[in-house]
Amino acid sequence: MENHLLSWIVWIPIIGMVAVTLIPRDHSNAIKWTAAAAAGIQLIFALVLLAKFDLTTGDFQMYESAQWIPSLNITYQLGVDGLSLPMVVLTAILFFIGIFVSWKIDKAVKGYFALLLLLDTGIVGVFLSLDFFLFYVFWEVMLLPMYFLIGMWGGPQREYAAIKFFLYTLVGSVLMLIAILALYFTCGQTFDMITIMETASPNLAGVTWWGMDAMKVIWVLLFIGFAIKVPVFPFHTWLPLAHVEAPTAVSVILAGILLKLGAYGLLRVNYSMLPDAVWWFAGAMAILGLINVIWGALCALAQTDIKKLVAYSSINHMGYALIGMAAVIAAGEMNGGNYAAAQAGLNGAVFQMFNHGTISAMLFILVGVIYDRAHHRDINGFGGLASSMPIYSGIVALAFFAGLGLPSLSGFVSEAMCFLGAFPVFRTIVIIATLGILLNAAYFLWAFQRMFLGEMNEKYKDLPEINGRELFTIIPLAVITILFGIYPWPFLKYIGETMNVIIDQVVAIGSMASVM
Amino acid sequence: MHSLESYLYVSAVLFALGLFAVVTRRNGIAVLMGVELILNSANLNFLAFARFGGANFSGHIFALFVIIMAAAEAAVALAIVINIYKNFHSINVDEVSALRQ
Amino acid sequence: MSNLQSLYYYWPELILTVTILAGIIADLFYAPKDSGKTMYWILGGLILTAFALKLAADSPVATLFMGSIALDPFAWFFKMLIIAATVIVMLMSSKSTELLNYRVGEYYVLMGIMVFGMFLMVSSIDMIMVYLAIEIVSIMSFVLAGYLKHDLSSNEASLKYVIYGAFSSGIMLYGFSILFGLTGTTKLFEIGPALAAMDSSGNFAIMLSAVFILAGFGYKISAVPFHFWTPDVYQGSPTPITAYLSVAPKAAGFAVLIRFFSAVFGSNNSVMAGLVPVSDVLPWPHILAVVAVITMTLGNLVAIQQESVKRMLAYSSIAHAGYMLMGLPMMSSEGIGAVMLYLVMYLFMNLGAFFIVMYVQTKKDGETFDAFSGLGWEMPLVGIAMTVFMFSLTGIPPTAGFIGKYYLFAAVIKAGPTFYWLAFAGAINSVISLYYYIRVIRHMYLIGERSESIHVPAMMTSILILALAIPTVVLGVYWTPVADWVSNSLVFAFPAM
Amino acid sequence: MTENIFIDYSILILFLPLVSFLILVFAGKRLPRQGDWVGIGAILITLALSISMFISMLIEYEPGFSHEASFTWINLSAFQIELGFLVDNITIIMLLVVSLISSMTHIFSTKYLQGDVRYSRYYAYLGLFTFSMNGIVLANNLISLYMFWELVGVSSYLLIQHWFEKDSAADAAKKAFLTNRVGDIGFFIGIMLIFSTVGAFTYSEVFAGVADGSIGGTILTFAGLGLFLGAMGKSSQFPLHIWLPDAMEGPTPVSALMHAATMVAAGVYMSVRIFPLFTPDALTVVAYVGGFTALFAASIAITQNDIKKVLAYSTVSQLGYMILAVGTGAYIAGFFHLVTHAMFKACLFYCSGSVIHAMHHALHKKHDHETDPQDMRNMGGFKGKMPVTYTTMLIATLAISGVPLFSGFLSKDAILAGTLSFVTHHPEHFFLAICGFGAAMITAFYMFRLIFMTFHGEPNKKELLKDIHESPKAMTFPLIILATLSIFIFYTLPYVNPISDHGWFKDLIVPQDSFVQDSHILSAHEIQEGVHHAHYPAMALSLLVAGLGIGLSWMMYYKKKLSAEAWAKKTGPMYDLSLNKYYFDENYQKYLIQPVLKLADKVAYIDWELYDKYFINGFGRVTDWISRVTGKLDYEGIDQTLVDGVGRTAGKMGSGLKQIQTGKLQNYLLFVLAGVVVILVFQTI
Repeated sequence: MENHLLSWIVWIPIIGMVAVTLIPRDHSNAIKWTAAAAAGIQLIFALVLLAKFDLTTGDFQMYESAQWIPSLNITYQLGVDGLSLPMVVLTAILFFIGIFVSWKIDKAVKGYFALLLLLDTGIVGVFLSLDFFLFYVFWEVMLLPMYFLIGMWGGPQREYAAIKFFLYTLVGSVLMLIAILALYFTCGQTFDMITIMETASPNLAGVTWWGMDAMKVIWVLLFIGFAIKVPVFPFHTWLPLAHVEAPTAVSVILAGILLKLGAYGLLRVNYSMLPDAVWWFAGAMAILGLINVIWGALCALAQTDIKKLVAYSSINHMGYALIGMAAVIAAGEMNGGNYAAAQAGLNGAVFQMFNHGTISAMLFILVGVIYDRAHHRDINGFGGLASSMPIYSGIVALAFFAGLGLPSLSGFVSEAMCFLGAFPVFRTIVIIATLGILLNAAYFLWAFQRMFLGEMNEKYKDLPEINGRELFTIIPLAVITILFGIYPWPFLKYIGETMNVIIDQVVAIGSMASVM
Repeated sequence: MHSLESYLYVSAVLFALGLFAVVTRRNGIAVLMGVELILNSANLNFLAFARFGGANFSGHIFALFVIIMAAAEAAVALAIVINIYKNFHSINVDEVSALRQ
Repeated sequence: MSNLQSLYYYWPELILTVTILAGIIADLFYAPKDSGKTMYWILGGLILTAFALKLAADSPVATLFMGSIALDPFAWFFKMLIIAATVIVMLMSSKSTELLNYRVGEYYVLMGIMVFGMFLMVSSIDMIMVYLAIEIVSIMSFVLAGYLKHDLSSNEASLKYVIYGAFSSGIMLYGFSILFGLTGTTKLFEIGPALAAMDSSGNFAIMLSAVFILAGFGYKISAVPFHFWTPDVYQGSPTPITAYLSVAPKAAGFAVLIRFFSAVFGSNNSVMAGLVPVSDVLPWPHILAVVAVITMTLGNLVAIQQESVKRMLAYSSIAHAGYMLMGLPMMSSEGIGAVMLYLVMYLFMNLGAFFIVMYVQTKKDGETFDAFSGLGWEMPLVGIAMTVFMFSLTGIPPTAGFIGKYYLFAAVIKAGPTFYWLAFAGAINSVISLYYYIRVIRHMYLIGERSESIHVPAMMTSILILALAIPTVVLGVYWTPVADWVSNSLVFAFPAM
Repeated sequence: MTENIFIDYSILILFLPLVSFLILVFAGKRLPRQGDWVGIGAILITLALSISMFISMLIEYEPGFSHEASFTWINLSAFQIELGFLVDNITIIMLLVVSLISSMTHIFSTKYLQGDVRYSRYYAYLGLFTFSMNGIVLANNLISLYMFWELVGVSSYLLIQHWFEKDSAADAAKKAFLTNRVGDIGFFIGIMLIFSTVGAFTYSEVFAGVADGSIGGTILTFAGLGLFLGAMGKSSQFPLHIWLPDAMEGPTPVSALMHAATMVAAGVYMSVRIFPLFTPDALTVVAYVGGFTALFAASIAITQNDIKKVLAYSTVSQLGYMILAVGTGAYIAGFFHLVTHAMFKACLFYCSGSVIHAMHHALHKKHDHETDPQDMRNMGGFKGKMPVTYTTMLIATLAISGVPLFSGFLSKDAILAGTLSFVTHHPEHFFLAICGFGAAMITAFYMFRLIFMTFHGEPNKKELLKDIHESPKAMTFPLIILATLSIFIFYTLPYVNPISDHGWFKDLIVPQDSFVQDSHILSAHEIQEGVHHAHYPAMALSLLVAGLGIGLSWMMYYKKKLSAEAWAKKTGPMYDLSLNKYYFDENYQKYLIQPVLKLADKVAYIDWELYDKYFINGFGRVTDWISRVTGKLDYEGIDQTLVDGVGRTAGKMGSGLKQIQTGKLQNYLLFVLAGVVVILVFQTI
């Protein structure tokens, strides 16, 4: 247990899944509680991990390794560092909450929770695996449950949404597979991510394929794979559909965690393994981030379906994270070695990932709450709800303000850090991006006004107020949002060291001045 | 006159005829006969090469085997054709297309 | 090795022969209705043969019957594979309702003979043997394809098959004859050097023969453009046979293809040295690569259009032939190994898929996608198994199919940038293939209302399903045994010269 | 607790209101009297603390007095953010002002909002506001300044939409927040410019950075202007002034507290704080913005009939004054005016509140829900009915009009003096002087217009009059306090000369030299000198203009010698413009907001209807199409003509074309040949 903590965190959901599948399909409550138990135990272990985590180092900890397929040097390797730790904890929290969010599911309960738990393992596995093959396997394992969860329990367009999500992601991951193989063979036939991090750049330096820099080719292949998940601008159209069609809990997990997988991959793989190319691509990434911010915000502004609005807001929020990531090159020589900016940007990006995880989760849960009551999501169809459901609207107000980056709520800190980090390098881009803040406020407040203020809509005079279960799912997230907004250090102290490691990798390359 | 080429030419012509028959004939039997032509053109080659390519009997052996096989094949094929005729009342390969979707 | 000596190492095949004869005789004593019992004879015989092979596993690597049969792990691997496939298919057949109103004694016997033929195919190193083996297998499959005498589509299938098969083997034979003419020998390992020694005058002849021969093999593994018989035959034949054709003869075909091309057009001292073009007019690797891409693409694209799951699987099996061909161009040990490994994985997932199609046919008397609607709710086991097979065929981890694909891609990528485009084509194709595989799942779960009544298949059927589904998953997680087996089997026999 | 008593106090002052906010939000409804006493208690303690701080400041009487305390908020080796408190004389005075006005509001509201639906919510938000306002005051760095800055925005958002059932209120709230956000973007860009160059946020470090030239030139100018943009948003300076008048949708006490006295002054306070980093160019811009706003807003106030709108625009114009002072370098005067203005403007708002309250009740009695209780045209002759309100309002009006013996006179005079001296240094900027004095005159005019229309003459509905009553003690008490605090003496002590520019204030708040490396920037001393010299001329002028204004309105609205209507006609278009606030809202709607919304729709359309439907799904469709075609070619074999052709050459038309349908074996075989040929060709190439 001690030294297999990570394995436990990864596999507990599977155990839960097996347990669930063994329960006869008509004992739906037993099924739900079993699932809840599995998620709960996972959460507890995640917290234990948090407690055991050593803040003083940015390297991998709780390292586990076991032979798997010796003939290919595939090993079962797990490890956690400051980058994956918050993501794992977030996952644990959101799945635990997600179980309760989906308490009302009545169709094929068994299958639903089994798939949910399978998804859980897939996600945590991706975050914790240090073997590229394992990483890829977990990455793909997520596809099947997502397909079914959207396709079977989703809204009217669920099939379309599901298959679209599936195809999109698969395109990304096959390209990723090729890139992984290329790395495998260029790095002495190993899948050990740590080894690859060390050997990739030297081995690939100067290699060219069809006149292109091998490093860049691989980088782009991987980038596309991850960008689809993030989602970065041109690859984003699966997201609104999937978010809108998916059942609440799945939207929560989609927005809360799956999008983070993309960003996580970028940092874990692209940044750590091929830092050279970061120098070449950072600018493009900042611009893509900018487009995400503005495009997402404008689209959100135009929505009349509240869930779709929230979905687009995710695109907009991940844009900030991208800008923050691009800031890493600020630490380079030719950018005046502004290490502070790099730190701000990278930490900000990861913090933004986490915050978006909690905030968008809140938003989706809240949307689910109103949808359960009114059975529609048309913003203009409401009005004056603040009078009929004061508590609910209060919480929504909090969530919206968190979403529009109000200081003293976590979203602000991370956005500010992203901007502060990127500003020295990408001045114009950041200045334009600040418009995003305004648009954020615009679409959230406008939606809030249309739904909650003004004359009360008689139709909804006596909607039941938000109930205990729903509050139970919301409050933890709200608390996190507020705490980290007031005092972010408890979060940042976990990731800081690791971010420094990544920055150093990139800077080390940058100062070699060999590249561009 | 008894040169290798002449045999080869003959077999080539046989081969071509066989192909032609297979491609253009509508009658199942005829198509099979075309196949036989092809096989025999090959046989002719084997023999010719064996005869002119030095004292090596594998050519002849090959030919013998081919003949046997051809016979077996023909037997099966004809059985099938007969069966077809029973069911379709035609051995016109065009009309045998229950599988058209 | 002289013939008599050879016999000593040949006793697995001898057992097989005896089995077949025993089967024929036994069948004489059965009444039509229970002539199905013949299966147990053949089955037993096959298992005996398997044991015999197991015992003979450590027999020396040698060539038998004066260098016309190879006795090597490579052949051994395929023999095992073929027996496995045959056993499974026989069990499937025993559950098939299509065959009910026929006397099925011969059916099993024919399969036995076919196994023998395939044994020859995978081990023959003499053109005569190659031809004989292929012909034996073909003729048996003609009959089996047309086994449903009163079923029109089955008839048509057999007719198309026979004409097609005869035709292409004729073409191949013509190629052989030219090759023989050029080199004056029928022994594959003498042809290679002889060709290598020739000047460029014979290029066109070589080319011609090579292509003709390729046509012959291509037809066996149903590679584009020699695949046209596949859909109709697969759809027309009884489903077990379709499954069988899609696995066993294909495997044998690959075996003989690998052996032939590496021996004849490869450098003669080692297969691993890769295909060395006998002259610059024969860019083998690229031809095979192109064929591979065309095959997989076409198979996938056309599969999308199908309304019948059985026919869809037929096209998908073409696509898979394409994937496997990806392993050949570089003729590296990785490439060949990948193909062999893929065949193992393919055995389980493809037979599984076909078995479920057959089962659905019997239960819902239909093989179209609509027949599958709501299946997942009605028959959970079948649904889940089919889902597994579909994902595996798509090549999504953690399933056997992914591992197979993985090895193929790895082999291609390892060969260096020259063939990256091949890998890309493969990758994109597996995305396309998702299109139609997922469609089955969609019908099973998303379309059609869920029935409350649950149907559980019969004991035997369930076991068979699991026996196919479980390996499909397990091999996707832990496949070291297979990998080792494959790498041990990459040993080829060469006549002492 | 820290070692410094001032810091401890300020910590308490900061967090007490927050505590009351939390209590009220979560338990407000369940408490007796909906827990307003919690809020009142908290704020009164705060007030006591600030008073004690104030007193100790007076005792120390030390201009350079300042304490600072900060803690590390984020510390990633290189990237660090320190947050903290800065307590100096300015802070202490500001704290006093905030807590004073705030507590007045708390008391006033007990009656004014009696029986309101969201009574406890209201008090909760007041707490939140006080908290964040004090945060702004105490901040010693730009980051926490920015954070509290936005929090203030939120509390104003929440309080403006207190009666959110009214769409106008909801709109106003949104408008206020978004307009502020526009400013805040500038603010944040400013912060980023400073951080990227100086690498720190605390005032002291930033000033140090400015001093050692690590930031300077255009960058600094832009940084300054960026921050100032934030100030413009909060202090509703032209062209971001649009939100303040609408904010009057909120309850009147709120208007008094936030939109008159304190919150809107935050912009000024901030400019005062960061004054030393403004470059001359930046200052010029600031000055013009302020001056223009002062005049511009005043010109609108003239024609408004809604009593609160008049006050709102006058607030805007007064804020313009303060900004003008900052721009002209006499920023101390600006701050001085901030303080005095806080008192009398709050007073004015409470008075208007008391009047509206009375009107409301009167109309209620009459069951008259048509007449607008805020429209001055429906008022008149309340003088006798509500004496306290009248006298206090008169005092406040005198103060704002800059009549001697009242606080407004001192501060306004100081500003005008500053402007005058600035203009004498830079004659090219004479326009600023015009703004200053012009605004002074107009102010005097419209303020007395308000007085006369409300308290003199008689209402058009006479019967109303008998139902007008003085407001209850809880409401009049604050009036008296604030009116009293509008007397000069409180600012000139220890001197009692009503026209001197001396006093504890001037002694304790001494201007700081600018840190900007620039030859022709005036030192603080020079500025003071200039102001001092301009003192008497400015006074004379200002008295003159004030007198003019008062006289004019006396003629017009008291004596009715001049008819306002006639003048309105005379100045037709001008009058229209002023009455309609120069059509600003309309134009913003037309040229800013609508286009953005349209753009948004377009983008969403492109994203969803075009990009996704056609491009992304295009892949699917193309694949599908290709597969269809290949399917045909593949299954139906090759195109008939080919087979057909072969057939013809073979002279075998036997079964004719009809039979040459698809699915035929030969087609396949032909295809095989084709394949073979293709490969042959491929090889020979």
